[in-house]
Amino acid sequence: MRLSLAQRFGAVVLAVVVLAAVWSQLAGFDPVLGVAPQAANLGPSLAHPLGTDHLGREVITRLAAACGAFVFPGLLAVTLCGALAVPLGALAGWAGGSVERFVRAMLGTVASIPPLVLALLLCSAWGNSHTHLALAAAIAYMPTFAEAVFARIATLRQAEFLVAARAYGLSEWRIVWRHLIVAACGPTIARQGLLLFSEYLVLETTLSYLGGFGVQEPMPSWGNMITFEWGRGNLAPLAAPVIALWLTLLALAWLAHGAAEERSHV
Amino acid sequence: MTDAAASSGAPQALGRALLRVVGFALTIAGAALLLLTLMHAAPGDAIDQLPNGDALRPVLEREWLLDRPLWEQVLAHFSRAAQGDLGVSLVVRPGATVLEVMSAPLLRSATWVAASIALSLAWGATLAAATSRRSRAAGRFVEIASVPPVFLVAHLAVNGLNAGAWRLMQADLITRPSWFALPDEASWLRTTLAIVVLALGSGALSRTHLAVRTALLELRHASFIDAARARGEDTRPLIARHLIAPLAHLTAERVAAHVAGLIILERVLLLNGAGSLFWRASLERDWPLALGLALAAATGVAATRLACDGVRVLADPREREVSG
Amino acid sequence: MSRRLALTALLAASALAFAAPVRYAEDRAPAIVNPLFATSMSEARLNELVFEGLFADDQDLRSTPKLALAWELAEDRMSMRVRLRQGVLWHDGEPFTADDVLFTINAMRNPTTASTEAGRVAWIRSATKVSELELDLTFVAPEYSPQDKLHFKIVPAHAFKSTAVSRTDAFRTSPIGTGPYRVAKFNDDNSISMDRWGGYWGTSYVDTFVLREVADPNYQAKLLSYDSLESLVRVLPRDLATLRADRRVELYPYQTNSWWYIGFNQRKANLQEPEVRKALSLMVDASSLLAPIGTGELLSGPFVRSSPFYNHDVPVSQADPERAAALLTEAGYQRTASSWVRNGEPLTLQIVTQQNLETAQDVVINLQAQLQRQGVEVKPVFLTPADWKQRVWREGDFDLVLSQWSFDRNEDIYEQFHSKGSRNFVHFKEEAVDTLLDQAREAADPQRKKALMRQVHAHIAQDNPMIFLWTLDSYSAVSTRIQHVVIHPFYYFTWANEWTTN
Amino acid sequence: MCERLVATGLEVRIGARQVLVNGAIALQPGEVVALVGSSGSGKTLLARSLLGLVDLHPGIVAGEVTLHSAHHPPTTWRAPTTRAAREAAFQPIRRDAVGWLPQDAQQALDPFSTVERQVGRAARGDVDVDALLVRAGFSTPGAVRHRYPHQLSGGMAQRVGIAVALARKTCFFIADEPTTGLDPVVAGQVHEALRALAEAGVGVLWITHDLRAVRGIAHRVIVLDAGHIVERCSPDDLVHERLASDAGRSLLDATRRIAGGVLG
Repeated sequence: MRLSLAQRFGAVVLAVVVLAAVWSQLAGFDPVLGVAPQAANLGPSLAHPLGTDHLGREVITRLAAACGAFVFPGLLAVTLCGALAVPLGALAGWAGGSVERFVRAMLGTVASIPPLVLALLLCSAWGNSHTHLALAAAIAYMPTFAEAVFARIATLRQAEFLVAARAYGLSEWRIVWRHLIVAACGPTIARQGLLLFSEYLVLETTLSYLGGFGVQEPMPSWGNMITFEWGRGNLAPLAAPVIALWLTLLALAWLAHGAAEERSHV
Repeated sequence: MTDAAASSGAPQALGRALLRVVGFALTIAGAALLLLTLMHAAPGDAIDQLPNGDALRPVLEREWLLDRPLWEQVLAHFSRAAQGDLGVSLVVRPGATVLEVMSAPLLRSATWVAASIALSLAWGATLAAATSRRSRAAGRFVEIASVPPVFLVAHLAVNGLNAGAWRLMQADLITRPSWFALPDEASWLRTTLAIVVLALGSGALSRTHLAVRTALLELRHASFIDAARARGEDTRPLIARHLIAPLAHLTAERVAAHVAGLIILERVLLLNGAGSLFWRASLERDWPLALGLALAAATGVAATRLACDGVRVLADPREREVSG
Repeated sequence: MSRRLALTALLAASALAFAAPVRYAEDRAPAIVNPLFATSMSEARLNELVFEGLFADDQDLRSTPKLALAWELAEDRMSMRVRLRQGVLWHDGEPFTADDVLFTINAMRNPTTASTEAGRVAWIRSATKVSELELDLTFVAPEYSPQDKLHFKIVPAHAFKSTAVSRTDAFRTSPIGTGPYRVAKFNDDNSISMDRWGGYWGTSYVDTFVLREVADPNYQAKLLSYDSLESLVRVLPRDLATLRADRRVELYPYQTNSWWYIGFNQRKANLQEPEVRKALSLMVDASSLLAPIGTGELLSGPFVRSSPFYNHDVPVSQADPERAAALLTEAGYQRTASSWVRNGEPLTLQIVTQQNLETAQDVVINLQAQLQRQGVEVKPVFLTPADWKQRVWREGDFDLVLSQWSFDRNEDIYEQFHSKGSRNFVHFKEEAVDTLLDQAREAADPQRKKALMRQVHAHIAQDNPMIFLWTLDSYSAVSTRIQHVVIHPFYYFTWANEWTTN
Repeated sequence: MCERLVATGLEVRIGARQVLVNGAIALQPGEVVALVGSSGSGKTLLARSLLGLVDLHPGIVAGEVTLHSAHHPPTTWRAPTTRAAREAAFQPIRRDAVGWLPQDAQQALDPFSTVERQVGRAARGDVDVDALLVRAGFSTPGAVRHRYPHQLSGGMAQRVGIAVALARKTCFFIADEPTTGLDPVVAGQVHEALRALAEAGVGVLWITHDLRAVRGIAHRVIVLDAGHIVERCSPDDLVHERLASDAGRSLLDATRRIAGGVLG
């Protein structure tokens, strides 16, 4: 699978982000340690690669630790959503007729609720936590994910090689699983997973930026770093999260785009 | 093919339109049930979350039937909502009915969402037309430019504009613009900024640009466009006519994202629409109001999708033939 | 008649000169404008413009007559007669009479109203009307200066159907008061405009006050410098420097009688031991916690330094790591490389504070760094208002709590430190303090009350249920276009009728 | 009235590959020219070049197309030019002079409008749609007038294409394999319509595989092979296999094998 330049860039950035998240989890990053008021607002230097923020905390370690705020809940959201959407999409795509209409009507109902609305309601009623946010994102994004899987399977339903497989007496579900979902839908599932992950990143940083929900100080998030460092006259701790967010979203977009083109060769 | 095939289309189309409207009503009912179930299934003591919970505990316990099983609570709440009684706001406007509190802001927000979708479609279409013949580089640039999320674009826009204008005012180059900082009356330019940012942020522009570009490429190679060109006709109106269906489909797809984007924008730009009201209701656990607004958002999205389906069927006769 | 016309013409002309409104920012616009249900500070400030009490503070913070004109206290100090001011009109033109005062007292006492201000009339046994502008009050216990307790706002009787007023009564959207400003409009951008009331019995100059809701406090300071606001009620410490440097803005102290503390939860075994509490107190260097968030006065007890009850003989405790370590070893802790351990358990404490108290986060973060360096691990938890009520008030599920108390002019700390106090969530119990507090509550003579309270201060400092931190110098910023600005330390707008705009 | 449409020295390239060399053709009113050749020989490309409808890269690199008409001076286009210049130059030729019926007639009709509207729009003025439909071979025009293209069969779509051409009253008409996929009866009707066009004075360029039908209808035959015009002959020469070029002869052998004899 020859990766285009854009995809290679995407893969590298994503790898760095996931590594940073894992590192901060393993090293047991303590968001509060490293507070040194006397070292506040230092510019980037050898000792402090990205400078320090208004409480003297190291910007680069907080930037890396902030990846934990969306990588693990993002993965949870993707798996949750995939676990719901792929079977539903496959069922609708394969069964067709009234089953398809019922499943898609149900999906249409969930799709009418924008993700941010569901996320806010859930965090407000259930309490503001990563798992609730991931659950809300999984439910809200499930229709899009399922529709993509449905579309892919519906087009392949008549494909000859499936008719032949049926002729050989392969059981229905083995066909659907081995041929359809694994082989044909692989790229679609990868693409939707990447899109949902990037949607979760936007959701988390937005809520953390606006405050009240999402990640609260002193836990770091690219969103709340922007809020708390804005207007304090120090550029580095502000530019770092903005650029990190921009690059990661771009990486995810190009990877997802790449996954789509992949499908067109199949 | 007898003549009957064409004329019998009318009652069949009406039947299908009715089916779609019923579908629309079911969608909203489904969305309401989903939201109510999620709210009532919330772990922990709901009333305690309210800032003035203790004062309202007796009233709320009776009203929300908290002692009864989950499905009974949901059904009771749902039947009340079905008759249009969305309850009373608890914290934001205590005592006022939810309908009363949310109607004016909803109207404002609806116009902003519609304007931002129209702008993003127009923007995407013109960009796609301009770049369709050029190489992929242009598409790549649009993709990079429209990646940053709405809150970031809005934050940079509003703070940049204010700081810039303030510097100009200090140097007496301009008088105080009407939209500056926190205008006393609603400034139309401020809402335009919101609409522009909404049409740009969170990948809106790049998704629209991509969708329109693919539709355009398909159309350009369609042989009826070729034939029209061979007849020396101006193909632009024909292409525009055939872009209606894909644009309608795109609107149906993008409306939910624009509603979500508007909630963030109203919060960042201090605009007084349903979005900031919803945010405040969620933050202060004013659940009847939050639920009412969420339901209104779902209804808006479902209604837009219904309208888009209608446009697609009207525009494309082939859609009328397809059953269901 | 012609002289009166000339006067109004003059007033009208002068009004034009002061056309510019005074726009002030609040984090959240009040949901209810009804003094019977005032809960938040933004509501208390707004009520100050719209309503009046029988008495109010003068600029030396002594009670002076407002709606009342004169009063006589009975010999046995068990009752008093109040004569009301003449010619006072409600904003809807109705005359102000004794009925309104009676109605307000009965409404506050009516259980169905469940008014949040009921406590302010608990000391009144009965109120009877003598004539249109005279009434008699009898007290539950002898009172020495009842006028200090008659500052609660009076509402018009004719605006309500009965004394059982509901929270959602329509009055809240069209409030009627006797104050210098009338609520003109609830604008749809959550701002409230209050116009000058022509029929006000006293003088007032500013034409309009507008309450603007700006949820983000960081943005409020920006708006002031952008001339979108004229007054910022509370300036965040981080913005003090920039606003102090801004020539077009003047800073006025606005203390709100509040002080910060770190409370020890005495339900927890180790925090019941005085040595452990003393050791922890000695580890904390209050001045270096205060530095990053602003300036203020360090305290040694539960009163602001300017309060008559503050005992200046009790010194502020200084950080003393060696003595703290000695105390901990005395209590049976051994110092390992990274922490203090007693029978296998390291000394780790959970400190809770409120999420929406921004400066609290900086304090907690600094505190944790300080204690971590001395081997005590501290885990901060930032609670939403709902969780705060659940964990702190009801369950007592915390080790340390960082918060602040704000008091009105009576500075009544009974609820916080008496063992039966409703706000004593640090579970502090000390007989001596209980008896002193009971005596102080009954003490009618102000001098005796002052002496008793100073003893309470000394005792509490000794028992150390809390580390008393500081009163934070907090300021309000007002544009220099507004003159004669005088700000009440708690109610802010008490003397707003003397402000002028040039 | 226009007199002749002449193309000389046309050369078309895709990248470096030459797909049409020395394409030369002249259409006169009332004459049917049959263009035959194996598939991929460049027949459609030559026809499209007459209308400047070649969007390949680099496309038409050499050659000239000229329209001679009685009243005003001839309009010519000489390669190579920019896309915009080409579009402008061919505008009069496309609008007034040449009608075109592409291979898949059904796809060439606007899916969103009815037959009546499409024919009416082509006529640019009021016209008797039924009469045109009859001339194009429909026995009951009323049945098809309100239909949408996706409700027409292949044959019906071809005939609607012809009706559109008739409506435009152009001097020349290019039909690109109008009878592929049609049963013989319907194909016959389409051929009849072409002859009617020629008799009405229209110069027809007819691209076809149906060598047997050429005899009754075409006045001249041009044989194309791999982008080169290899033969210009009369229909009789084709029928009696009197072809000079071996490429032409191999085309005949191939057709005989499939169709069981050219003359059958």
